[in-house]
Amino acid sequence: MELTTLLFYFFSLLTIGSAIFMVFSKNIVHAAFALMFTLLGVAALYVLLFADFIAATQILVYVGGILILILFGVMLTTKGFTDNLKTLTTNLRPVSVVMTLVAAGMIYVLLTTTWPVAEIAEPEGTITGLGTLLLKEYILPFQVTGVLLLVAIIGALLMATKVKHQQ
Amino acid sequence: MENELIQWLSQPGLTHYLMIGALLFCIGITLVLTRRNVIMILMGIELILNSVNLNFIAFSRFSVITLDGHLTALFLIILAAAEAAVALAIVLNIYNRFKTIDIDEISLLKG
Amino acid sequence: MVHSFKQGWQTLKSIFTGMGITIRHFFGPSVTLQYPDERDVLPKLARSKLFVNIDDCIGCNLCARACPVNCIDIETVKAGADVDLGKTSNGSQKRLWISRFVIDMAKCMYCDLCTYPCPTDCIYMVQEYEYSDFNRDNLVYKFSNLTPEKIAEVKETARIEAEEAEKKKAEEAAAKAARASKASDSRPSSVPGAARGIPGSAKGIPGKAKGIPGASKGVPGKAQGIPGAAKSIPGKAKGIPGAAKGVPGKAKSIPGTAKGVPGAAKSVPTAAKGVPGKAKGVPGAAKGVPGKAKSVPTAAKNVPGKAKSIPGTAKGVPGKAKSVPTSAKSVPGKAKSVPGTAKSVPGKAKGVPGKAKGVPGGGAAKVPGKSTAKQVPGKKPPKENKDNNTD
Amino acid sequence: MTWLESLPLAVFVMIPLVIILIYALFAIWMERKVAGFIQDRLGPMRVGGWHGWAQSFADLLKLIQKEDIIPAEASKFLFRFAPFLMFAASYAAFAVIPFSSAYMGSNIDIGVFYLLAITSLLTISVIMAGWASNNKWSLLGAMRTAAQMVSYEVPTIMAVLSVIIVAGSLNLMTVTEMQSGNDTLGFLPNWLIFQNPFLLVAFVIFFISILAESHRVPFDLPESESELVAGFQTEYSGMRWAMFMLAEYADMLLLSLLGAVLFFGGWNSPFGGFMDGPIWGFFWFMFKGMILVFVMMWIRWTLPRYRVDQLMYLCWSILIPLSFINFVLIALWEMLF
Repeated sequence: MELTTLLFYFFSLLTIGSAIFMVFSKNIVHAAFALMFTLLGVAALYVLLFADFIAATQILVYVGGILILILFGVMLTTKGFTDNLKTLTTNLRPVSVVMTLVAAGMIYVLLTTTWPVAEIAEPEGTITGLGTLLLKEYILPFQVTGVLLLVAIIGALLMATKVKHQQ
Repeated sequence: MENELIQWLSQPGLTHYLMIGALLFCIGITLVLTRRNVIMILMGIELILNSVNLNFIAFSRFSVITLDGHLTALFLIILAAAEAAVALAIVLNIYNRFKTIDIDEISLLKG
Repeated sequence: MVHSFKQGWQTLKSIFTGMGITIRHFFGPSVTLQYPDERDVLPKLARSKLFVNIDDCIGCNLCARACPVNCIDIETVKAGADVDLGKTSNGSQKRLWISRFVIDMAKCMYCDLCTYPCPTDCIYMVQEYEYSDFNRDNLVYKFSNLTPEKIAEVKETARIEAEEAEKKKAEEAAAKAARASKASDSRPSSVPGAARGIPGSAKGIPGKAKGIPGASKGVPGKAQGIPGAAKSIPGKAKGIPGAAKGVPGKAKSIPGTAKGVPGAAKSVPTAAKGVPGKAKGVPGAAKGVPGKAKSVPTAAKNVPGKAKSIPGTAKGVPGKAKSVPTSAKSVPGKAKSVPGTAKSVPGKAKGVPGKAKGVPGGGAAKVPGKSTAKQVPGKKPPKENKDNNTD
Repeated sequence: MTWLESLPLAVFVMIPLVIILIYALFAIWMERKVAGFIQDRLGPMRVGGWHGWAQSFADLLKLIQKEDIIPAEASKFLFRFAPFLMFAASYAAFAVIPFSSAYMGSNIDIGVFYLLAITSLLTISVIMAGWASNNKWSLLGAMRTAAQMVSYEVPTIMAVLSVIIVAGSLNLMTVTEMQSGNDTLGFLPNWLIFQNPFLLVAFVIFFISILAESHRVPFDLPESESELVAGFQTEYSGMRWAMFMLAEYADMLLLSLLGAVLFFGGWNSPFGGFMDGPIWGFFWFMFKGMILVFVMMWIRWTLPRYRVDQLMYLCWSILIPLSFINFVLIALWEMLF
């Protein structure tokens, strides 16, 4: 077996395993750290798919940004330590049974479908192509995302400061 | 038969990645459905977005369309960031108003 | 806007100023001393560890008294009359064996007060400051250079001598009492008054001292008082030996002490004065107080012999205060009042005698004077001397 | 394909580890010496003879012997895992640092972007350590650190981006190579910092930001002893604590080396062709990095600590706007010249 294959299985296991841990974890902070492992595993899978830039973005944005935001959210909305961080789980059994069935169905579909796979040579790096695409064909979505981000930041700031005024 | 299975296992292809994506998606949905904590639901949504991204990248890797999948994933990540920022601001507002972030108790229609 | 730029510029400027200062120190010389390898030179008068040049020590106990924390402990033993301990480097005659000279440096507070009173400059601070130890006992420094056997021997000699002196005095006192009773029938009642007069004369007029001895019933008790006097006035030792000569049997022991303790000489006379009158009265009192009764009679017997010895001492001794206690012993009642005065005014011997006077009369009968009563009969006096010394 | 790249993979990837370990031993000693000299002292003098050079070894020996204590109420797995995650994050980032013209862990195109991404794991590991300790000082320190590092990532990235638009590549090897030669103004080395006046400002921003990112004084709020005991490290002892220290020093070196690559020509000799070559390149590179490290130490023993609000004010109200303006100006300069 090749090293990449081993790595693939390792990171798949890491991804799925910590995701399942999230479902059964009672502690929200533990769940958040499990999410970190999931995100890292996904980033590793991106690397295995030759998407290095996306992988780095995944780590930078998800792990370095969103996850920290989530952790801050947890810390700000609960009062401190372990005991207060328990979360309720409802309908866990029926939902997990149903979702297992759904997953089985999806996997069945995936396995029985013949995908039009084109085996391309390993790219040398995606960053040049991405840059060109972004500034040519995708210039409009790029700009729109920029505006969206700006709006989101302003909106979030506004909401956060509003909270202060109410207090 | 066995050889085929080993062969199939030892060469991770599109299907493998899609399967992982599917599993992640299901787990994300489970989280969203079972948890009553808003932040946990947010985390479930992040999982779902990740599974979608994984699918995009996988298709982009194994099919003729090369980098468009990457770009879509990139935009998705940016969207997720914006979504998380706004969602957490909302969660903080909710917490300030209701002193809880249990989604079952936030059932007032009128502010 | 302009203001914030100004502020920013000032911040940057102050940061660079500060960094300039630190970099200058970075390249500047260091002030550290690599301690165990290099040491600072101590100032001349640095106070660190105490040292005693035991060859020069005369055992006067002044340092121990000066010490505010009582970290110095000295024990001395009188040397026999025939023993020459040599002289100190500044010419003082040594008269005491120093059986114990201990300084507890753990207690010492480095005030340096002990070094000033030393008449021979034998105790001083040395420039050694590294003597920390894991065991507190190791901080107790012993300076006496006598071996334990030597100390035991010396002590034994001193004890014997003291006893003999006591006996002598007792005999003297007895003789005098006998004489006095014959001569002065009129006196008995007026004892107190006589007491006063006599001490005064004793001081000023050596010649009178001699006469007084006859009265000195209290001699045995004096043994104790004498040592105390010895401390304060080393130089006056001379007179006492002379007194020693005259005392027959027991006289020996007393002279022995007398040599070491010049001051004691004086004390004896004082007591003597009061005694004559009392001699008579005392016996009577003796009856009333069992414990004391014994002592007094004894003294009475010895009186005759003592007369001689006491006068000799009377001459030179400034520190009378000490003497008073001595007399007190012979007369139970006096013991208490007199010692107190003795302590406070060592140099003022004169005043003390006066007090001595009052005591004899009523005091004797009323106050058994625990300590004195016991000591008088016994041969213990030599030991008691030591105790007094360490006070 | 140089001779270095033909080494077995395990040895090849271990090279930065060796460098980090030696550097950490040296830097701990150096930190104490610098502190000593600046305060007119001598610093450690006794272990090992000349100027106490073996002090770090003695410290290490002591740390190894220490008891490994885990608080009873701690979250055990996360508590154990955090120091290793932190060091792994620091170490992983060294993959894209060009130590010399002959050695670079991984010559990938996204180089500096990967570096910035992977160092954001540091923030997570700090939160992990702080929360898992189940100690209020740790948690407060961790939250402060997280806030500080997330905030200062923005000016850092902007400063790095400013360099990138001048250099035109994310690959640090390419960035270094384009700084070879000796022709700026005829006598200065061809380093980026001399090429564009606004890059000087970018460097100042970058340096302040990396001070904050590696939580050095004056931005060492996560460990501010007077208020938070030792921040997120409070509950750690022995080798786990040593891992944190190692990671911290590695982070310091990493960011200093990044600064050396981006602004001071990486492994290029300051004398043009003189004293050039892979070995000399490595020497010059480490030399430049160590000078930046020294400046960090120098600042540490000069300036007092910022308050939390001042720290955030400095970042959000001064550095970020300044870095954006600077970014635009640099882009303009590049367009015009």
